[in-house]
Amino acid sequence: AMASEKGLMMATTTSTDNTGLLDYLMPQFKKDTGIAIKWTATGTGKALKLGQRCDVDVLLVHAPPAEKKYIDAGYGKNRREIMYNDFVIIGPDTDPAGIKGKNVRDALETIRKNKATFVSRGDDSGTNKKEKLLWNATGKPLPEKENWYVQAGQGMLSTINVTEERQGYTMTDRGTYIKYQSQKQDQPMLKVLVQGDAILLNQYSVVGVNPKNCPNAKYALAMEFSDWMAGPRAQKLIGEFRLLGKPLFTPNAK
Amino acid sequence: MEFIISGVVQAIFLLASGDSSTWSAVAVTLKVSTCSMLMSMAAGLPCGFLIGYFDFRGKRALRTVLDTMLALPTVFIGLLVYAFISNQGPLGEFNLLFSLGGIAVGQTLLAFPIVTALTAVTIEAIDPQLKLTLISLGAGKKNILATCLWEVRFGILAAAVTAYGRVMTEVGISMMVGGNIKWHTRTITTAIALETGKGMFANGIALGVVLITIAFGVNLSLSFLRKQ
Amino acid sequence: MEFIISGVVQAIFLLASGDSSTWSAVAVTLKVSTCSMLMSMAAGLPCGFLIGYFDFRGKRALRTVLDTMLALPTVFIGLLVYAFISNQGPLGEFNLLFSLGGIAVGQTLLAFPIVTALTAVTIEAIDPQLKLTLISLGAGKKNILATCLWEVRFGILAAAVTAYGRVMTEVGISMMVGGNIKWHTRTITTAIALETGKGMFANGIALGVVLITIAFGVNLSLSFLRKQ
Amino acid sequence: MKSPLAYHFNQVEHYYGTNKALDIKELAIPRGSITGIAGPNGSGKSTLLKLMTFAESPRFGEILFNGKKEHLFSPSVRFEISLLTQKPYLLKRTVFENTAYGLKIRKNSKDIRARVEEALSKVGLPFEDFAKRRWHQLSGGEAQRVALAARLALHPQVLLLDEPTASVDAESAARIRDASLAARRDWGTTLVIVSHDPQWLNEISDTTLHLFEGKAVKPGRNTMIPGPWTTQPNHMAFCDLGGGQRFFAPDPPARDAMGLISAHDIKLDPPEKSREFTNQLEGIVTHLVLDPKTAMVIASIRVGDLMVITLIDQQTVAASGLYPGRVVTLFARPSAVTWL
Amino acid sequence: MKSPLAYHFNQVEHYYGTNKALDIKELAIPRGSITGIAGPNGSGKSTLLKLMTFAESPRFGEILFNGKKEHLFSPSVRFEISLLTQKPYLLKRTVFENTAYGLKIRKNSKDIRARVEEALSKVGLPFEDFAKRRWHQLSGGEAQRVALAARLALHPQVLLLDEPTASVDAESAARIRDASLAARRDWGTTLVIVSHDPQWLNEISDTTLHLFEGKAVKPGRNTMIPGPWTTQPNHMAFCDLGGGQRFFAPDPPARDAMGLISAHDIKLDPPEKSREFTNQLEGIVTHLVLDPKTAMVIASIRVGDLMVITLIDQQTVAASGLYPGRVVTLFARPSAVTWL
Ligand SMILES: Nc1ncnc2c1ncn2[C@@H]1O[C@H](COP(=O)(O)OP(=O)(O)OP(=O)(O)O)[C@@H](O)[C@H]1O
Ligand SMILES: Nc1ncnc2c1ncn2[C@@H]1O[C@H](COP(=O)(O)OP(=O)(O)OP(=O)(O)O)[C@@H](O)[C@H]1O
Ligand SMILES: [Mg+2]
Ligand SMILES: [Mg+2]
Repeated sequence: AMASEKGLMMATTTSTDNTGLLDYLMPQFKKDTGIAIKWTATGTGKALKLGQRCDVDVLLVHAPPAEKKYIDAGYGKNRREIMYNDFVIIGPDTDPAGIKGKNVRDALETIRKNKATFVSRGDDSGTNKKEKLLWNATGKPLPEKENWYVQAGQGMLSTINVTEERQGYTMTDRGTYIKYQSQKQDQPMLKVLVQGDAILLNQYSVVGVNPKNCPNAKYALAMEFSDWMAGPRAQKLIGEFRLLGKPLFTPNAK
Repeated sequence: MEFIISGVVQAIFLLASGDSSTWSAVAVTLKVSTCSMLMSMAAGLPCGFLIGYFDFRGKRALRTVLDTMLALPTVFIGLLVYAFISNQGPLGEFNLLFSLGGIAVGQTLLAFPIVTALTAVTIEAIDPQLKLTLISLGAGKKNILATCLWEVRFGILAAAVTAYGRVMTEVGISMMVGGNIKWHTRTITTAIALETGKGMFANGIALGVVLITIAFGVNLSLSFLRKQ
Repeated sequence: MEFIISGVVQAIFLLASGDSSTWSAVAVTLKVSTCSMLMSMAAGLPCGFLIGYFDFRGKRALRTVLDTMLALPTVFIGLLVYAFISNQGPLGEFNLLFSLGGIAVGQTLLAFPIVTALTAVTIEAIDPQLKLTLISLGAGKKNILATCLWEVRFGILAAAVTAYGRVMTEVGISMMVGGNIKWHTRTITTAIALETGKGMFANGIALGVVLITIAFGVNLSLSFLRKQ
Repeated sequence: MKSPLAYHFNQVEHYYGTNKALDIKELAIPRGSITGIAGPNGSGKSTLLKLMTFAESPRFGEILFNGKKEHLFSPSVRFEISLLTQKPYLLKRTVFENTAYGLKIRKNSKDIRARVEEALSKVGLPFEDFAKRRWHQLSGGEAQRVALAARLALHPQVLLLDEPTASVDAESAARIRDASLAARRDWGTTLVIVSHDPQWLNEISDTTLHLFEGKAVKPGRNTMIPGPWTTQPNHMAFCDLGGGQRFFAPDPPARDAMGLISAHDIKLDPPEKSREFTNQLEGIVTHLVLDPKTAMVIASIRVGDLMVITLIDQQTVAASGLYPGRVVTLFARPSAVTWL
Repeated sequence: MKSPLAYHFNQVEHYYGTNKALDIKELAIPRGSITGIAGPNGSGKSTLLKLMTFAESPRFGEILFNGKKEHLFSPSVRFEISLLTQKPYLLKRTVFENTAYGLKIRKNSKDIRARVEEALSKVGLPFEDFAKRRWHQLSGGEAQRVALAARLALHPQVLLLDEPTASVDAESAARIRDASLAARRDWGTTLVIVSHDPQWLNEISDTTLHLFEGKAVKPGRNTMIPGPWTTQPNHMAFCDLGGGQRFFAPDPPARDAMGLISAHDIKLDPPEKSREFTNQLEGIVTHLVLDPKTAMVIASIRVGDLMVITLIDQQTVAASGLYPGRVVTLFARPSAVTWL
């Protein structure tokens, strides 16, 4: 990737960057290790692709099944779980379909039955992958072509905006929801209706780029990064990170 | 490299097989860009003509402003339009957000300065004799407008084609105002952005080739206008 | 609506306070766009001149291809350039990926057809007498090129300004090739895209205003060229 | 009741920037007349015609058309006044479309083809050969004539022609003359024609207005004596004509004043004895041209560097055995000189 | 050794599309000569000049310049041949810059100002008044003269002028004549000049080439009789001249053939008795013009619609009491007619 000696190039998902976590964390990493890290924030799909094509050295992503496939294909190596936050299903306060308090499976069933508007990111991002997983867990096919199933093909916040305009439901990561909430001066039109299900966990991991696939990749530095992220100092910092006063990520490195 | 080749192959496949989501995006792109080109030409040609034909105080300043408008980022235009047509905006009741109409409005704003600025400079380059010639043959104001534009039709065509290229390829407005909603407001360019974001580079290339094929078709059918 | 106002206020603040990340993006934008404009003008003016000045077989076909190239989506160009300069691409060893040079290459590809097509149509509109006049005054090939371009300098200026607007505002190439890396390859437009993606619409507007201010400054300093 | 005057100029002045291009105290052009406009380059001829189309307004003064103040785009101006500009512009279309343009604007679409054919034949361009040619497939003179045909096709009330015969061959010049005369006869057209060919202009026009530096020179045939004038103590100034000859005139207003002397004041025979001093000039006859209207002979006589013009009747030419190449002596009273 | 011929045309034909515009079997233009080119509109004059600049190559045949085959951009063509086009184009700059353009290209930068001043004064434009004007601030004739000045400033070896006096006043026309003669005298320039003003052209040129439909007409002063010809059983055809007069000629090649008769073959006195039939035509003298070079008088006589040209010496004019307006009888042998 980059020419500099101790430079590390990372591809990450937009959520880590958009929440400001990296801007908070990375100067510390530099200070501790002397490694200059640069990152490009993209969709999970593109991030994985950049790693597969050896354009970056390390990934910070949140799509465990895709990551596993990726490693099995020989593109990635040494996946390490770092932290998680969770997904929630949000919808209008009035909750026309009546999903509030239900578990994920029932909630989605209810939406499907009522043909209530559901906005999907539809961009194959980590979040989108998770959402598709949830639909699959209901045992019925993805409502790809249903009129009420809106595929926005955009980032999370834009998708929430679409949902608000359409008075529909959507699934979002909590970080973005907090941002949305604060933008609406804590009086958001969309409220959290479903949360806390184990299936809603959103696991972030660091994956190294496999040096077998990419001999030029700085695997050693990538591992240094991975170690640091999993280390006590970074874990503590992650735990302390607040967005608008609310904790966002729960460190869970083993 | 390999994804370019597979992208091109796939483009042929997409077009030939009549892949419905691709064709939906093609239809949306054509609908919206046609609409916004018509609107921006209808407004831009007369404005450009007036600026190019007449000398007036502040003309140079106006030209500078117009040239600056050529550098309006599409996301910016998208945000502006969004501000007006979102539910909380002053034009919220027209339900333009996430609709083709909304995108067309934004793209019109995008194309208008291009059409206007290029028309103005083309009209300005007209032989000063033409003005007096037309008057002396009895041309009225509308005749003068029409004949001048026709005299420089190649320049106008270039303005239109440039604006069309801009409109066809923009992402910011379609994304922000249209919302990239599959089957509804997903254009080819937002689809390319989406595929690329997913890491499906070959798909992106394929859709790009589709777009270029359309543009080529449009330009081919315009090229008869270029006959001397 | 309210975010527009707060965006404008913030823009003034950003520019006045010398916000370092903003100024970094401004510097990147100026560097890259200047570089790509210089390259595309250097290549596009002579090409446009040749196409406009001479009559040759296949001219109309070439023009159609050129017009089609005006409709190359920036993401598509970004993908193409990426394919060549990524580590697995044929030019991987030049380390152009995620660098300003890579962006400049892509933007040059973007601006070149605009400069060429508009130059060609402007040159074509030149009074056919000019050709013979220049020859009869002893102009050589280079003199003819230079004098013809100077004769239609307003048209050339318009071509340059249009291309500049396109280059300044493009996102696809900067994003794909540059990677939107803060302090390094983040341009104003990719920053706008980022802020907008985060839902920070006011920030997006603010950066848009910054970009427009720069464009205005550039155009203002060019507007003296428009003096008759 | 329509005014008998097509145009009436009243204290008209026109400027380009600060440069006065035209200064006409009064000018009356009757309907159905043919007015020739002559004068050196830059004397304001084209400017005068432009003002007559109302495409521009004079900085000062007023121009009445048919007795009324008029403005551009008023129907009587638009459809009735047609100007052939000095450098005619052809639309980027065929010859037919160029000629038919004004007719189409007038929604006068039934006999367009016949009118175009008529107009083209008037300027000597066969319809079959030329109608389908494109604007750039014409020689200089052909283009000029197409432009004229486009005006003739309109049958306008007023036809303003700015050098219609420049770069046109002699045969076509004659055709253009005939077409102009026919326009007056058949449609009652008022014509104003600028030309640098004095003979051609004289053949065609009822009167000729001579312009000089934007001002109208007194009508009739005049010889211009450009100075510079050397003033003598006796209030008599002289201008060197070259070849040792001098032309004397009293009190020039300026060193570079332009003196004017009418052709009638140049005599071939010595005047009867008078106390007044007389210029006596030797020259060579270079042209003898018949003025078909007055049946007088216009003689151009080269005196030094100056071309002196005088009018002689045919009998006198015959009697005095004048022929081109003959050396003659001319007489002129200094007091006959007027100043511009 | 340089060829004594500036130009040599050999079987040159040039076409626009399928339309033959020029067909010159042979043409030799000596160095330092002044060649006039005359002919009706569309006869190929401008085409001829364009070929002489080598800006275009003739479809067939070859043109030698100074004895050599040449091509555009070869230095001897580029810097030595200068053409004033028929519709001169001024660069969008000042008069000074227009005039200096060619000099600057020649990197001849030390005395540019002096050269420009000289050139402008040669065409009668005072440097102070005009140098700083912009291209559009000129009258038609002034623009024409600026364009000429730009060519004169170059002191070229060959100067091709396409209607330099169109829309130029009489005084300037005289100036342009003088400048052309001076160019030959001072710089040895070869000039080729197209003009529709036969008198002006005659005054200036050594020989005049008459073109008609792209072909060179036999040199000298000729009257053209355009037909149509009505053939009679006795092989004698006639052309109606109007006013009941007919011109007879034997065997026209076509109904519309153009007949030519030299001025020398038109006589004022009846020929001695001969068996040959003689055309006898009645006409009115309209112009008597002195040819300064031969000191002969060129008489134009209107016969019906035809202008017949004949050359008479001064004595005869004086003796036979010829004057403009007089009715005369002309005689011409039918066999003197040649066909184009
Ligand atoms: N656009 C202009 N700007 C400034 N001066 C001008 C402009 N047009 C004409 N002039 C000047 O005004 C005067 C009159 O010009 P005009 O064209 O009427 O002359 P003209 O009599 O038609 O001459 P010509 O015989 O050369 O056509 C000239 O001195 C000319 O230089
Ligand atoms: N570009 C062209 N395409 C087709 N035909 C042309 C073109 N230019 C000239 N012609 C034709 O070629 C012939 C010769 O043209 P040319 O310009 O040489 O005539 P010319 O003798 O200069 O006439 P003029 O006195 O009107 O200037 C004419 O019949 C003209 O119509
Ligand atoms: Mg004029
Ligand atoms: Mg010509």
